[in-house]
Amino acid sequence: NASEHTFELDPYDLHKIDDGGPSTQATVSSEEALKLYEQMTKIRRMETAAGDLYKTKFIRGFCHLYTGQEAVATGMHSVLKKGDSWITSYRCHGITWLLGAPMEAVLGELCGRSCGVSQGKGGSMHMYWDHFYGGNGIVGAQTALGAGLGFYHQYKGTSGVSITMYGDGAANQGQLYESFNMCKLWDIPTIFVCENNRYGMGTSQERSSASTRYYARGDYIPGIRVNGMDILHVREATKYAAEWARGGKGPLVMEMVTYRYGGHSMSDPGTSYRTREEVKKMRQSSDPIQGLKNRIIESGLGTEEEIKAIDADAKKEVDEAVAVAKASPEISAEGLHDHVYSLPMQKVRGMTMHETYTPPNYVNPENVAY
Amino acid sequence: NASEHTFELDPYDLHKIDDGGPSTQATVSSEEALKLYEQMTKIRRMETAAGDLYKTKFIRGFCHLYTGQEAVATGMHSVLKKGDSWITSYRCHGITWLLGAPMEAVLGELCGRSCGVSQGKGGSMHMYWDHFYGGNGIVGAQTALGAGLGFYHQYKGTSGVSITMYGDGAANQGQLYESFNMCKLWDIPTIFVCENNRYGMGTSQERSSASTRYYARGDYIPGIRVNGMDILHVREATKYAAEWARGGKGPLVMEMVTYRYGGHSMSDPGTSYRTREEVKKMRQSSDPIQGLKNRIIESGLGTEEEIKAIDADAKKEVDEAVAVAKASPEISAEGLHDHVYSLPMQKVRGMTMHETYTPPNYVNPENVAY
Amino acid sequence: AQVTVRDALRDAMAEEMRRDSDVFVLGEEVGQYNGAYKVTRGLLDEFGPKRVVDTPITEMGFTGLAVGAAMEGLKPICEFMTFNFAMQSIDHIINSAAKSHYMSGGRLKSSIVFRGANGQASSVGAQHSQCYAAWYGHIPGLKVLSPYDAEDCRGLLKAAIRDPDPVVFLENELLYGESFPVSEAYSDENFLLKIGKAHIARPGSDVTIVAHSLPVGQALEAAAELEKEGISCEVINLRSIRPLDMDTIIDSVKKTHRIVTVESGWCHFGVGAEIAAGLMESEAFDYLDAPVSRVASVDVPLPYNKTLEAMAQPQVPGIIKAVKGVLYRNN
Amino acid sequence: AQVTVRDALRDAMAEEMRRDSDVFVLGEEVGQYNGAYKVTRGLLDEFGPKRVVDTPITEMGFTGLAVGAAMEGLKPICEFMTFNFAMQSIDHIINSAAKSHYMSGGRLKSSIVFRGANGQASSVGAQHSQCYAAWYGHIPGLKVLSPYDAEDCRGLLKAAIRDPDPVVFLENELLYGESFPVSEAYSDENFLLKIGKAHIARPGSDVTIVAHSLPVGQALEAAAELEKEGISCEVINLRSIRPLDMDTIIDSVKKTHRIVTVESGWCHFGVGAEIAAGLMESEAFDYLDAPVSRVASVDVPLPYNKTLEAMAQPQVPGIIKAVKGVLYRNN
Ligand SMILES: Cc1ncc(C[n+]2csc(CCOP(=O)(O)OP(=O)(O)O)c2C)c(N)n1
Ligand SMILES: Cc1ncc(C[n+]2csc(CCOP(=O)(O)OP(=O)(O)O)c2C)c(N)n1
Ligand SMILES: [Mg+2]
Ligand SMILES: [Mg+2]
Repeated sequence: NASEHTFELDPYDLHKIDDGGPSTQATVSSEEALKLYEQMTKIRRMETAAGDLYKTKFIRGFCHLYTGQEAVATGMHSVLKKGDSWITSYRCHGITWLLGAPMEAVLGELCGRSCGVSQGKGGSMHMYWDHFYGGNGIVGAQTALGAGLGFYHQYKGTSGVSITMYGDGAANQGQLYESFNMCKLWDIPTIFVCENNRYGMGTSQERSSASTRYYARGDYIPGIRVNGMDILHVREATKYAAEWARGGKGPLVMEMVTYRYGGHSMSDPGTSYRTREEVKKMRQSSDPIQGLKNRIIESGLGTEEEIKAIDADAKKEVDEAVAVAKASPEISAEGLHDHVYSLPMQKVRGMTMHETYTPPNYVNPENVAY
Repeated sequence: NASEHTFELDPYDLHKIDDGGPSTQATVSSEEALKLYEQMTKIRRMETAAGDLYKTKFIRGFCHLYTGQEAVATGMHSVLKKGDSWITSYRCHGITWLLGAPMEAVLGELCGRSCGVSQGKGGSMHMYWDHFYGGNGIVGAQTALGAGLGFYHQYKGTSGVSITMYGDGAANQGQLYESFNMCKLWDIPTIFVCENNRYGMGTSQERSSASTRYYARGDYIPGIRVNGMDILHVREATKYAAEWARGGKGPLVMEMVTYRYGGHSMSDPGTSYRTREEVKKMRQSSDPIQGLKNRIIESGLGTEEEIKAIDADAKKEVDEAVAVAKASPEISAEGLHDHVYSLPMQKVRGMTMHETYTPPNYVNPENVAY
Repeated sequence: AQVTVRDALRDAMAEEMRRDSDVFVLGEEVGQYNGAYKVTRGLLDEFGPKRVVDTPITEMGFTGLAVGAAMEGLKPICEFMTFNFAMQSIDHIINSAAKSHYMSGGRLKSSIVFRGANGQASSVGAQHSQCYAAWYGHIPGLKVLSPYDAEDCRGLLKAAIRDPDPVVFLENELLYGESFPVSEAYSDENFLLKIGKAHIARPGSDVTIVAHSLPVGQALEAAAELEKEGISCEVINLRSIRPLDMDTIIDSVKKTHRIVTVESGWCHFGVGAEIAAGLMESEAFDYLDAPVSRVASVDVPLPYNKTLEAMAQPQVPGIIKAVKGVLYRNN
Repeated sequence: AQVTVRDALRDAMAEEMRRDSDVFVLGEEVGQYNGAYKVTRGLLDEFGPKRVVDTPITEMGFTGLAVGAAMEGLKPICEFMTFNFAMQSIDHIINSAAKSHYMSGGRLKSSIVFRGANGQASSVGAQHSQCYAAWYGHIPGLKVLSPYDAEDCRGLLKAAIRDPDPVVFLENELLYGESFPVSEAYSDENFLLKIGKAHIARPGSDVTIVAHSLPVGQALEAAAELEKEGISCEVINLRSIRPLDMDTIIDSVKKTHRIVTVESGWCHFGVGAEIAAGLMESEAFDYLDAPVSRVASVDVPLPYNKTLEAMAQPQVPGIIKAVKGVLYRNN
């Protein structure tokens, strides 16, 4: 294998950036490239498994897959640091895994099992991990929370940044603009990442947004439009953004132009507001995994055999995780009353006055000491 | 008197407007000029009277005066049409009067009397009149309501527009950006008017806003920065904006650069966050009333005597209105239970179960017919 | 005939839109997508995009827009995909809509309906399943409805749209697909139910069960079960949370002497609390042979896990137990 | 010694900020302006702009920011100029703060205090005077405090800041300037009051009056008046709305057999409703010689006019009348 290769990337659309923006050359080692391929592949397989588990009713309620968008989180993750904070919407399964949660903990959560990241109490939309704050069901709420994550890093003087992800639909929510304003005013290291997959549920970007230049919607905040289907494009842009924010220059907006292959959630066929051709075309011409694979092979960073081995490994890991998740028990009934409070000083009223439950770590108010 | 005169105005700062923007020549007749002078003078006198009534405890609670900002509403009003809808914040006394409410109804409301526009039930922040929707106590709430007023005109196919006013502090509220987006997306005839008086309560524009180019904060919406201390500047800009919106071109933002002479409300001395010199300087160099007066005299549109007569007349009208307001009774106790609903089908519970009141137009649910 | 709740709601809107050109619908996905839960199916086709308005995902903005349009004279039906999202815009519902008629001494009116799915849903977790009945019920200036079956939905939604005041209309997602028998009168274009009147869904003599929304069905099931054991339950479907029809409840209690309230919201400061307090204040107090028993969701955010989710919410066996409790018939 | 509520709150914050560098204050006008109601006076001078953060007027944004910062480990004190404005950000208080610990199976924590003026104020009209005690009290995951005097404010605010869970801290503007006597223990830097415990502000034997916030003072005044007529009132200052200390109320009622609740919020679905319902469910039910009587604001948005404003809210004579009512001593 070639030990590394330098790829020429498409230029970026820039807003209020005058130093040329991210590099349009990406140098990647063989190891890095294969790792990126592996991560994207595993996310995709995991989401496919989630889709199957949904159809067989192991997963219930909402379930929003990340299929098609893998390059965004994977590319960003590969150049960010441990200790950086992340937050996103309900479309969070892949990210939870990328940030360190075991695959069975992600799938287990989807199945509502005790091995789940939230012990099965959160579900598809509510996954968390170290420095990962979900998994939010309220469209746009994560943007202000993400500003707060950045505030933390500034307050504590860490060199960390906040990665605050939201969709093209969420991009119109007022609190995003409130967050933009505070972050810029106080130079908070929050990187706003708009994953523009063209639709917010069944509404196309043109029908929801007076300006679809999401990278410029920060107005006074610099922005970059990135090809979110090209993981190297994402990587270079993220390097640039992270350096910007870590360097005390304040917030930055990255629009990741991407696409979701499936419906909005498992209950949406995803075909009433876009054509099957459009989906097919995107899959064929722009797939981030296929794209990276081609580059790996063409550049000699890896071989077909290595790719196949990764594919097989991914299948195996996902299958195993599915088995673990399915075999995991649900948490016990006492779990119902646990975690209402971190310091519960109130018993939990049950369905009627006759049932009152004492949470595991209950402390009588009289005995609370701080 | 000269029958009319053409004044040369300062250029406008424009955002996304490429037809040159508002005219920088303003032709005004003698009658018009004197009328504008009269209206601004009356508003100022009325607000001074309100301040006095506050000090003598006829007015209670909050009371936000418009002193210094008269040219904004007066200038806009002079070129808008009957049937156009208006909405603003709590800084609403002058506007209520301009839009047709008798002066004693404004002062009466401030004093909580039955002659008040809201029968004394609203108070300083809650005044309304035909096509005037207040008078809003929640900073920023009027911006979305104002989008709805514009929506009405579009829906009904009137040629009316919505005048939606908000402060530099309110300019950061998220719902403004949500309103911008909807109005632009649907070409709603709402003219957003940011009265930038440099402070939101005790916070200067620089401390609250990452961009103080409020006329450009609509991003994809065209904007004009206007000297809000020059009533002719306001007038020409408003003519332009109204034509724009009536012509189906959608929303527009006008930033009116102005100044409030007094504190934020009567309970704020208004001196801890700005210098006395600053206030003094603004009053001396930029006063809208004095400015118009000078122009009238210099251009021969009116004489010192005419001006004096107007001043005397204003004093008289305000004094009389104060007397009427003071003499007006409070509404009767039954008023407490009236107006909770337009169609009340519920009796009003009093302080205890023993007191239940029947609102004047109460209808037993059984007998409601639509 | 049988009609689903979904169709009842849709037809009510369509008819009122035909009747009054000032009535329009706005909300997320109400048009082209035919509604996230398909409640607005077909409306765009019939009425076009001017009257069936797909909004961006900006609850605060479009709620304010709707209230502003209402103040000028239109009659918006403002759909929330679910009422959970209306927390982002609750300021407009309360401060802009509910209080304005009063604050203006009667000058401002807003004839507007805020509607959408409220309360329990299936496996969607804590952020998507809150019941707002008690919150809205607290607010003077609002009328608050919580329908159960197809007749409720048709009759109350038509009344809500015609009503000159702001109405909060709390639907339930789990009921959208349920079919209910309807009377002959149902099809009348003026089939209106009275805002502020509860409905005796099943007469009985031993104990009163009061519920609203989905739990009405559970209460009826429980009543059917209990009948087998010779216990006769009177089931009251509240329909209206504000005004709250205490008279109907009081009359029932004077007859049965016992009462159980059922709600899917949380217990504390909930709907049952108001009913209990209202009963105490009434002449029914002297008739009560047992304290009011409140059945409500367990006092926790709703968990995703299916087993816990079921445990967290009122279920028929729990209602049966509560009924036996007020009859002192448990074990 | 006498201390004002304003100073008690300020000192509590200042001390906790000295004690823990992760504690900071943010809100509108909290810094340079020293607080709209001067509650944060001097904090900017002592702690600087990093820890005393003047925010733009964007409640939803800065509340979310505060919750996010809390999730990462800071301990924000998020001031709302008044709680009315927190309606714009209530989604973050409920969906982001209150529910997250549970939804994450214990993974997320947010130690955060939401504080500011709540309820009655003077002549500021309907949008600026709502009491949110019952709304927040409804929500599992929140702790909700409603202090009355200087000791309450100091002891409860310090506890709230140290508490690892989200706490809603409802102050009252009209009390800020009031002075109250304080005990010797008050000055201790660890002067903490128990969250979840009510306080018997005045012992008595004939009737119980339960109140929170400003109405506690009115209840005490009423009790003093009634004593002259030989009626001995036990006045309970709730202090905590969630957890609600029903035990203290129940014990009192078992002694007095009669109870009046007083709140400045609206009656329906209010604080008194929960107390009445809770009493019914308890052994105290059998001790009650009269139904619980709820004194609350008249069921209207608060009018500006001074006379009507006074009529709309609980007043001492009304409380006295209600007390006599439960004693069947009126006329
Ligand atoms: C405040 C709020 N409003 C509405 C919804 C319902 N909803 C969930 S996801 C969604 C679409 C969001 O689209 P986008 O932001 O583009 O993200 P994507 O799903 O494409 O990743 C909507 C409307 C919600 N969860 N929260
Ligand atoms: C949502 C909300 N937050 C805070 C307040 C308190 N408040 C009232 S006026 C004001 C300042 C507004 O400033 P600006 O928008 O510039 O208007 P101006 O008073 O200068 O006309 C604040 C913070 C409020 N009324 N509503
Ligand atoms: Mg999208
Ligand atoms: Mg201002």
